[in-house]
Amino acid sequence: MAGRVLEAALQLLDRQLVDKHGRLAGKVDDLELTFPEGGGPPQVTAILAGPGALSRRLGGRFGARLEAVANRLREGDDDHPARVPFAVVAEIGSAIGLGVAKAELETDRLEAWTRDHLIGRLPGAGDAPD
Amino acid sequence: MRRTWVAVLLLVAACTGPVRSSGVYESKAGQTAAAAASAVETAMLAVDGARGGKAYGRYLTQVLVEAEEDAGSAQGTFDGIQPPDQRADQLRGRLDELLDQATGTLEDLRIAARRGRFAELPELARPLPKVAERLGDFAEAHG
Amino acid sequence: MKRLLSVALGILTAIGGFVDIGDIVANTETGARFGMSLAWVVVVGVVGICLFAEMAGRVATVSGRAVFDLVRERLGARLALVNLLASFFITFLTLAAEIGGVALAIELATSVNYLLFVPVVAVAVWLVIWRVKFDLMENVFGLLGLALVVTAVALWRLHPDWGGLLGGAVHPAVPQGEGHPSWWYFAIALLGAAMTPYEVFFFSSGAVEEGWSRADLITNRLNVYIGFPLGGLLSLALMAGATLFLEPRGIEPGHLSQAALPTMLALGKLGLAVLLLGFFAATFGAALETGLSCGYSIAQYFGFQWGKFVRPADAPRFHLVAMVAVAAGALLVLTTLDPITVTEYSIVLSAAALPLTYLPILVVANDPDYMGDKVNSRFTNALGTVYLLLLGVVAVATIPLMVLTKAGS
Amino acid sequence: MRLTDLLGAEVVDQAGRSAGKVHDVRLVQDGPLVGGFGAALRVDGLIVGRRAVGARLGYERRTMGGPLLVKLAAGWLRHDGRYVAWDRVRAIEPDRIHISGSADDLPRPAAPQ
Repeated sequence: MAGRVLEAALQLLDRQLVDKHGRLAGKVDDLELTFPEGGGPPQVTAILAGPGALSRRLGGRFGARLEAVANRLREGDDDHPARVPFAVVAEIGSAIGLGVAKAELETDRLEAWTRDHLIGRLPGAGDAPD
Repeated sequence: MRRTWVAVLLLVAACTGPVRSSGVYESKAGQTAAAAASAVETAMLAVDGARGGKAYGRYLTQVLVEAEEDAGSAQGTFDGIQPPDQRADQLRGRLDELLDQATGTLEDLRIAARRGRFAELPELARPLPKVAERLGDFAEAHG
Repeated sequence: MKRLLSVALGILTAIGGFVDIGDIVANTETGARFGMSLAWVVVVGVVGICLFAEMAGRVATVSGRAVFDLVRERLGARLALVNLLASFFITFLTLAAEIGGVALAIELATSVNYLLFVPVVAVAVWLVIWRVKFDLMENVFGLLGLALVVTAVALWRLHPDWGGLLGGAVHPAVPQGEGHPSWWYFAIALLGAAMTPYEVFFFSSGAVEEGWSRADLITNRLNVYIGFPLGGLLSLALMAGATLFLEPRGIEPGHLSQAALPTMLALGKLGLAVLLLGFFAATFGAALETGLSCGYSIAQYFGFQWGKFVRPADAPRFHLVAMVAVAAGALLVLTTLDPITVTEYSIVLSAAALPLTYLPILVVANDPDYMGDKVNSRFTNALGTVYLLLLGVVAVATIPLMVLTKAGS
Repeated sequence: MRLTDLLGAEVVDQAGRSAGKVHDVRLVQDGPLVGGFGAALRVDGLIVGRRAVGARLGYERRTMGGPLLVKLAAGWLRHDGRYVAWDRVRAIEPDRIHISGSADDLPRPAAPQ
């Protein structure tokens, strides 16, 4: 079966992630490629998103510094950048549609932190705009 | 990288340092006269408005305050420049006389406006057209 | 009927929203120094903003992707980051200039030093961004901005020598005593004022905020093609007023108050009051647009949730950026840096940065992956190419001209 | 491995000659089934060329419209594109990918849809 053909940099990289409720959930900052156990060409196993992945794209001193900051922000012992398993991808178009809510993703941690510690504490943050 | 910065600094210093040639001094004098003339003409338009009851006091006051500031700061900048020779001294004397007339009248206008005496403005502004004309001529002659 | 009303409302807000502090300053200063000899630049700028705003609105409507999404997708993470830093800096400068402009407009009405109003203005701008619904915000300030029509009324009441004004406009020549570099420098300033990058950030993000669908594409076109040119006429009215009153007297305007002189002299107190209201609404509306655009550009680069169509708690990083930008803009004005000077630099740098935004829009508007059958027509592409070349020349020429003319002084 | 480890890497043939840098990676959706997405994306090959400017504008797709000038410029910047099928990849080092055979017989990439 000849499947759909995609150019990774042109049609996947830097695209917007959109969750199942239409909420914006980060960008495709990089892709995780894994060699299958039985051999053969690598497969795309996850979308990497957030500063930990972006920093390596940017390169140079700025990228290195960003990566250091991203590593420090990460709690515990997981040393990989935030990843979205490819299994939850539902659609690839001008945006990448995901089949889950963004709160379930690792990529939501900084957004949640900003909400819980800063913006969410201001009066009216939870109100719909009127 | 550091060498570039030194070059830039030297360039900046060259632009703002003491004026050596009298030609440059003369053109600075011309620019100052033009700036002062602009302030005086602005005040005259404001007074026109006051005469015709066309503007609110607060707006007029604001225009006059700014006109006085502009003329004053132009004079301040010019007076800070060292005149390079005797001819420049002469030029400076003539321009300063005009600038004093301009700022003096603009001061009177600002004081009257701040006190809300807008009816007096046209009378106080009488010297302005003549001053504006002389400043304009000076600017043209030394531009 | 309802559709007609919404179209009319869109056009009116496009007119009222066209002019901001940059247009007020650039057109008044140009008219005072060069008469109508640079009026053609306003026409070029209006055609350009129509072309690119329509494209950006169409792309956003059809694909749901706003301008900075496209910048990142088409330039890649690194080049887009450079673009983001430049665009954000210029939008931030413009935001500071608009906040200063609001404070100056209030100063003209109260004769109380504008610096006192800056913190109040900043808080008010933030509150509107935080609480007020997008379309309400856009409609209120767009309609209030229509007060600037008073500049055109003033011009008409003066019974000017229309032939003379038009003659100056259609036979552009550098006036005596002015150099070519200064003339071209002001041409760039006028172009930057008419085509500021934040306008397309805001316009395309607004299409997403308002949830436009393909059925709204006609509305998009009408808003842009009718609203912006009429807004451009208000710019020209400011320029003509300065040509009539300020140029013959050798006035070099450096204050917002001087931009109001022609209307005051033509129409008196009522006209002046309406004009000051127009200045206030135009600058406040633009402060909202630039404040939001600071948030839009960063959020769209990194993929954060953005927009006023969700609760602030659901777009926390977007609101954080907008809030910090407004506060920092207010602080910049509080350093007593002259807002008019900030404006002059922001519009010139805007002009230089235009290709950064416009190339990705033009490319994506041709990409059927995003646009389906709504790709650019040949005519749009031909015109777009001409503008891209023009903007490229402008971008290269700006900094040398800035140095050569000591920023137009 | 990340996509970034491939993008921008120099491609070298058995004789040690450079074939250019990796501009893009072609994926084909015919791997094993994964979750809701269906078949997994598998790396099919590398698009390699000497110049990288304009690679992201997307003008190598036949469906792309104008404007003519941008299209021509992008086409000129990419005119030397070559395709390395994945089975020719021998070893992946940081910033360097070794391929079998000679850089001279690499085909041009087929235009994607």
